[in-house]
Amino acid sequence: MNCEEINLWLDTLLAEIEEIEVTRKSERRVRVDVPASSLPALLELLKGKASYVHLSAISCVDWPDDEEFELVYHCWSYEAKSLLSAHTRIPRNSAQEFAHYVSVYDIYKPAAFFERDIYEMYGIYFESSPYMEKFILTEWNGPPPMRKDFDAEQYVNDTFNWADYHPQWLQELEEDGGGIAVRPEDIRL
Amino acid sequence: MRPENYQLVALPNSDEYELFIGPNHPGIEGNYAFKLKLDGDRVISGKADAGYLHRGFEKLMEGRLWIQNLAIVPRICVPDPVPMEVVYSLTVEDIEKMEVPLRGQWIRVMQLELSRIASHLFTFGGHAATTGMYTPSYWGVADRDLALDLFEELTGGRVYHIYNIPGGVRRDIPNGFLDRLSDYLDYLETRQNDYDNLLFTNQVFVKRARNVGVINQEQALEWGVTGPNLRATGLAFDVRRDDPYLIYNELDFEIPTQTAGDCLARILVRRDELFQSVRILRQIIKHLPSVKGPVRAPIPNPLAWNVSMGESYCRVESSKGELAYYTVSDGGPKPYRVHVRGASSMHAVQVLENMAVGQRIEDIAQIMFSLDACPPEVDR
Amino acid sequence: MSKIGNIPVNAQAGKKRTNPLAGVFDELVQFCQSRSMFMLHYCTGCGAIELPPAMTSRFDMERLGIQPMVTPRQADILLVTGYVSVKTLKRVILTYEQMQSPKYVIGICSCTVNGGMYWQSYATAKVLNEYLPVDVYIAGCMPRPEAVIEGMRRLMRNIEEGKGHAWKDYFQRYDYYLGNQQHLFGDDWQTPTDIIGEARHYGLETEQTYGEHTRILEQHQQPLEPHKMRIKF
Amino acid sequence: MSVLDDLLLFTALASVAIIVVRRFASVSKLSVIVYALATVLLVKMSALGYGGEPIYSSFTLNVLGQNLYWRFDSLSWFFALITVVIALFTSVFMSGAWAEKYCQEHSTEAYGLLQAALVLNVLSMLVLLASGDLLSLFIGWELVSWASFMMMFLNQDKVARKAAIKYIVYAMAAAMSILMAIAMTYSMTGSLDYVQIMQAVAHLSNTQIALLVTLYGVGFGIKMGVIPFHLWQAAAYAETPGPGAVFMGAISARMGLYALIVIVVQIFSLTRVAAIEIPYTFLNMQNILAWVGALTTIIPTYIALKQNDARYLLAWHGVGQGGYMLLGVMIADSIGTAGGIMHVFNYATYQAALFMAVTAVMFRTGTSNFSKLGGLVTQMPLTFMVMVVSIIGLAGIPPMNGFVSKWLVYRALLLDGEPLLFVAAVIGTLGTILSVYKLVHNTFLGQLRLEHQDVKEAPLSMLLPMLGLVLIIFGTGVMPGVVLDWVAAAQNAVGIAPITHNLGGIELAQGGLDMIWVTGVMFYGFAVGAIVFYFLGGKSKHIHQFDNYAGGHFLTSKVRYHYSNHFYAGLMHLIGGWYKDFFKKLEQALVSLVSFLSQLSENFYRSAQPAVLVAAVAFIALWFIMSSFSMPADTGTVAPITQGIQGGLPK
Repeated sequence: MNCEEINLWLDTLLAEIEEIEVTRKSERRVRVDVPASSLPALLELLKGKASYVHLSAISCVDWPDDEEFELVYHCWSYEAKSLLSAHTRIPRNSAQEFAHYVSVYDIYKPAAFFERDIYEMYGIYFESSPYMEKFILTEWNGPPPMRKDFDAEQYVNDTFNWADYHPQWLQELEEDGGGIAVRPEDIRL
Repeated sequence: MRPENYQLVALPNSDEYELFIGPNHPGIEGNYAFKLKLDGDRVISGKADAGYLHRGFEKLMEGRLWIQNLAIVPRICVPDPVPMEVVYSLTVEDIEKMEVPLRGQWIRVMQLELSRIASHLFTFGGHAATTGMYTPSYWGVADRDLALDLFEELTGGRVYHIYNIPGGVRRDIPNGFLDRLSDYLDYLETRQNDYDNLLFTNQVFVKRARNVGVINQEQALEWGVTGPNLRATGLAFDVRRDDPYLIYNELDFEIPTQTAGDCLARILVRRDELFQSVRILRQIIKHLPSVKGPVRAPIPNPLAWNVSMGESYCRVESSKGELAYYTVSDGGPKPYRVHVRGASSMHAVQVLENMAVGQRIEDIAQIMFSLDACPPEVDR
Repeated sequence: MSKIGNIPVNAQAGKKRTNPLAGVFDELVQFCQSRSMFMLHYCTGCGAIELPPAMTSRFDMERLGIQPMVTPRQADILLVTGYVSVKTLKRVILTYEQMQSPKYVIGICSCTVNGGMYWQSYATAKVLNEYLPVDVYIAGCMPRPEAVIEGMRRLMRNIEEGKGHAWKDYFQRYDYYLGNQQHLFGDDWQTPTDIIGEARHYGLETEQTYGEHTRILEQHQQPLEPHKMRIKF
Repeated sequence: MSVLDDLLLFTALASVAIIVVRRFASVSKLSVIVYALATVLLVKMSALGYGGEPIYSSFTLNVLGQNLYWRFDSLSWFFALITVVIALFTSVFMSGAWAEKYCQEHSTEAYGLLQAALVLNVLSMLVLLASGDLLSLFIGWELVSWASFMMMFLNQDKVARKAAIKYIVYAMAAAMSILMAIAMTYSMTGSLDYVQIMQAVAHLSNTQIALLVTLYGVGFGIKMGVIPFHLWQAAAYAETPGPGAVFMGAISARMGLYALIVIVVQIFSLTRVAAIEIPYTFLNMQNILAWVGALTTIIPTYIALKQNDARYLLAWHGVGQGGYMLLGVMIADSIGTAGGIMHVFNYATYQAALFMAVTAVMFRTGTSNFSKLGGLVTQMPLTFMVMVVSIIGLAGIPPMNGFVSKWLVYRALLLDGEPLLFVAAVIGTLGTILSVYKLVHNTFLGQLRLEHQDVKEAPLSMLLPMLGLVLIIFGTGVMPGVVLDWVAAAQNAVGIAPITHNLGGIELAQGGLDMIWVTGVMFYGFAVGAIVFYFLGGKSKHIHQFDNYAGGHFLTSKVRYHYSNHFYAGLMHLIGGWYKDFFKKLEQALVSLVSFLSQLSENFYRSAQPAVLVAAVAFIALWFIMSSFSMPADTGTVAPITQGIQGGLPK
């Protein structure tokens, strides 16, 4: 099978499955929207049957207005030369403290890194993922920092001081209306 | 964190002991830590410890304008910053459905390849230094500095350039730049023989690097290894050719591979890649004068630029491997979400941990450098 | 009290020496110190990438007597090369406290001055001066190798002229530094090095060495008595 | 009654006394007194140490028309002094706290037996050293063997017993070899007396001398543990109970060297040995012996590197250091021999001190396994100091005494034009330095363990002999002339030009050695350092063990950082394959061969099929007959069968 055949076959295969919405964005980019429950099955199918052996990344997007996290699994096929992004949404605030989802480590080994990263940054717990402990933020005690409701600037202004640098020449400049007119923390766009 | 108060506790009754490589250690690449559990000089297990370089880039980018972010993305990977700018620009262009003028694309590829040369030269030096050979590191840094001079002339910055913006590059190349670039390439080619004698065919180095840190193709695919490390196992995959971006499909270049998958194979792949980059740059020098036109597409007022809604996943081949950004825009002045898939995020953590097992203590640094791990890409 | 930058420094610390030869001896020592500087370059951030060019053949820092050193015990200068994330800052402080006096800190890159372009990052410390006494800042993002060397030469001049006293400030105003550290790391922050004991050892303790923060430290700190050589039958 | 009579009789009586009172606690004090008095008796003979005439025992025996007699010359006195002094230190060492603990753990009986074994060892060694002819030498030799065996067999551990059995097998082989050599010497020269043999040697052929030297060399070499007979010694000595190991490790194996000096150097003389060319090589017999010494220096030392138990490491070292002595003695000039003989003294002092230090560590911690030790320097600083001084001696670094003897050996090799042997000796020293570093690092430096937190310094009764030995090590290092006097006398006694020396060292035309100067310069350097760091600077500060730099990591006491297992794994990775188990396999092959042959003969006799036996006998007989019958066939005539049978069968 060459690339086009695989792609054609995949398109027809995915079109048959219900609940899945396939959008071919370009020659090498496919977007698939899939419900959270059937994502592992889809990935299994992609890896096992459609040569999508490389998990390029798992991205997480926080949608607080929808009360949802969006997880995007980017898979690449070395044979079809096509990148498939599987989008799924999971509820943001489940009963537990952390949102929960299942790990795809047993399908894609690289998932372990991304899942740990998402666990740290967004607080989504991936069941049966091998390394569900802190990695980058081992010494961070605050909330998962990448969530939209964590205001980093507020935290920074509360936690850190700024060096007060006002030498004579700068004061003179400022009197003339120049210099650092706006302090960094005052810039809000 | 509170360190222990050092009240002695009973130690487990085994001969294993622990060794910390890093975060500040001559045998580690950057500010990164690797905890080893050893018996004698054999590694029983290794545990990567990252986060020393964490700045929360993804959070920072959500708080800044689209155009402001260009200034911080190159900081994610210091030795090879250009792909970061380019791939960020690519995602924005993809969301905005912008067409980059042809001349802008050519100039971007020129930077990308020059940056690859600089990065590989740096890596050779680091890798050789882990085996106790310091001359290659002196040479590599010196020859890389010449590339940095070219960058300085082109962009104004030695290390961080901020030359690419969504829609193209900031300005056209200076007069006579291509000649000086050509001179540099000539110089590099005259150095090829010296480098071979000094490092790549030097038996001292070859004996040290051969059959160390072997990873076969199957494992590499399973663990998501990309870039030169994957090519060193025999799979000729390169994003530049297989998922082409910019004008790479118009260029004539080869994808060097090795089959052994050990430290030596990895450095040899990089060596061949360096001279493939020279070959690409030669084509650019030949073609660029004939590509006329603007170097960037017009963009709206960058300080009040609301990029239209959408999302894009773009990837490029950086010197470390596959580098990808996932950018989401909600139509606002700032990105809604940018996810950086660092090129070394796989081989600097999981692959390294797996490869360290059973190796000898003196090879750990070499393995890490041969994988060309870039810790800031992991930490972001 | 004079001032180096914002750091109040007690330049007259230590005993006044009356011996007429002492001045000559001190100058000789200062000259020698300024000409053999071993730097521990902690690659905290991006700035580290400009150190290899500065150290190798093109810019060649070694001709000035500046050499890299691998452990803090033998090093004179701590180079903090770039932004310091909170996790790294703990290690930087640990490293600094393990260095032997006289010791100097050079902050490279804008990030060490005032947070630099990561000013709104939740993970990086902003003003290095709050946590460690910094002798020389080299601003820029990133400073070129020439700038690094110029900063080094500034430090060498300071040492030669007997102005490099920032390290004494850490002992003299330990409570201030410890307070900032505790503010960032939490009250149970503690390094293995006994700074107060060292301040007493060097004769550098002042009333500002102690304070509320050192009391917090003492509350939870169990005494870190080194194993003493003892002959007990 | 001569002084020698007094000494031998006194020691014999003391042995009996110690054996009698072995169940009582007073045995330890008695033995100290015994060795002290024996030392006094030796001091009374000290004229021997300065070139006095040999002292003869008035007790003689007449066997086979040969006069068996005992005498002490300068060489014997030198060895006897070492033996008795080491025994004195050992007995002090084992008298106090060690005795109590040993009695608690085992029994008073076992302790008494250890004392008895020690005194019997001393007695038998004195008898051996006093021997005046080959037969008395052999008697002494056997006594030493069995006394050593008794000492080794005291440890009821399985490994120790096995090592002891292995030793006695080796010792029996050595005895057979020596007995055979003695018998051949007697048949060739018609005498057993040293002086008469010496005169007769001139008439012997080179082949005869070569044969005799080989047999004696094998016999005495086994006791010394030279290559390839080095396998038995380390385990046997290491497993001997603490003070036993001190004594055995320090001096026991040197009896082989003594006998070798007497036979090969004194009687056959090295010039004669050197005249024996080995066919098809550039070497002569003396070179062979020197190379055996050099290899003995290297191989066991590098085996010592691999040991993970302090006692084994030291015991393997003992084997290696024997190589230096043999090498020095075999150079055959006055410098080399002096180095070799002096090394016996130096080695005995620091090896005893090292074994004592290790025993003290074992006494306090209960283990000598490197993986379970570490960081004891703060707990046992004096023992640490003893070990450091001793390993400085062992590694041959000034100002300790080991430096002087090794310097002499090196110097002789250089002056003699033996670059290869010199390199070999240097390689051996390199291994020594590496492995003593391992010893001191893994025991005293590094991470202190919880169970050793309350370990105390070794008790005074154990510490005093250690410190005494340290004083000797340092004193004879600064003033090697004291020992060199005795060495020169011993050289004189065996017929080698004595070394020219003074109190500080050696005088040579091509640049001598003055240890007083060397030490003075060293201490001058130390003094400058001390002034700068302690008096002028005064800024040193003690810090906690975990206030240590680990790449910027915070250390905790929960994790083990102490690298002790496979300490030289990198080195072993490089060179380990070269000599791994070669001799062990050789030994095993020999054992298999012997057991195969014995099995064969056993089966032959005990075979359940007499018919097969008869058939086999008949076959052999027939074959024998046929072979003798076919002999005349060469002449071309066919002899009648009957004639052949008549000719072949005994009448």
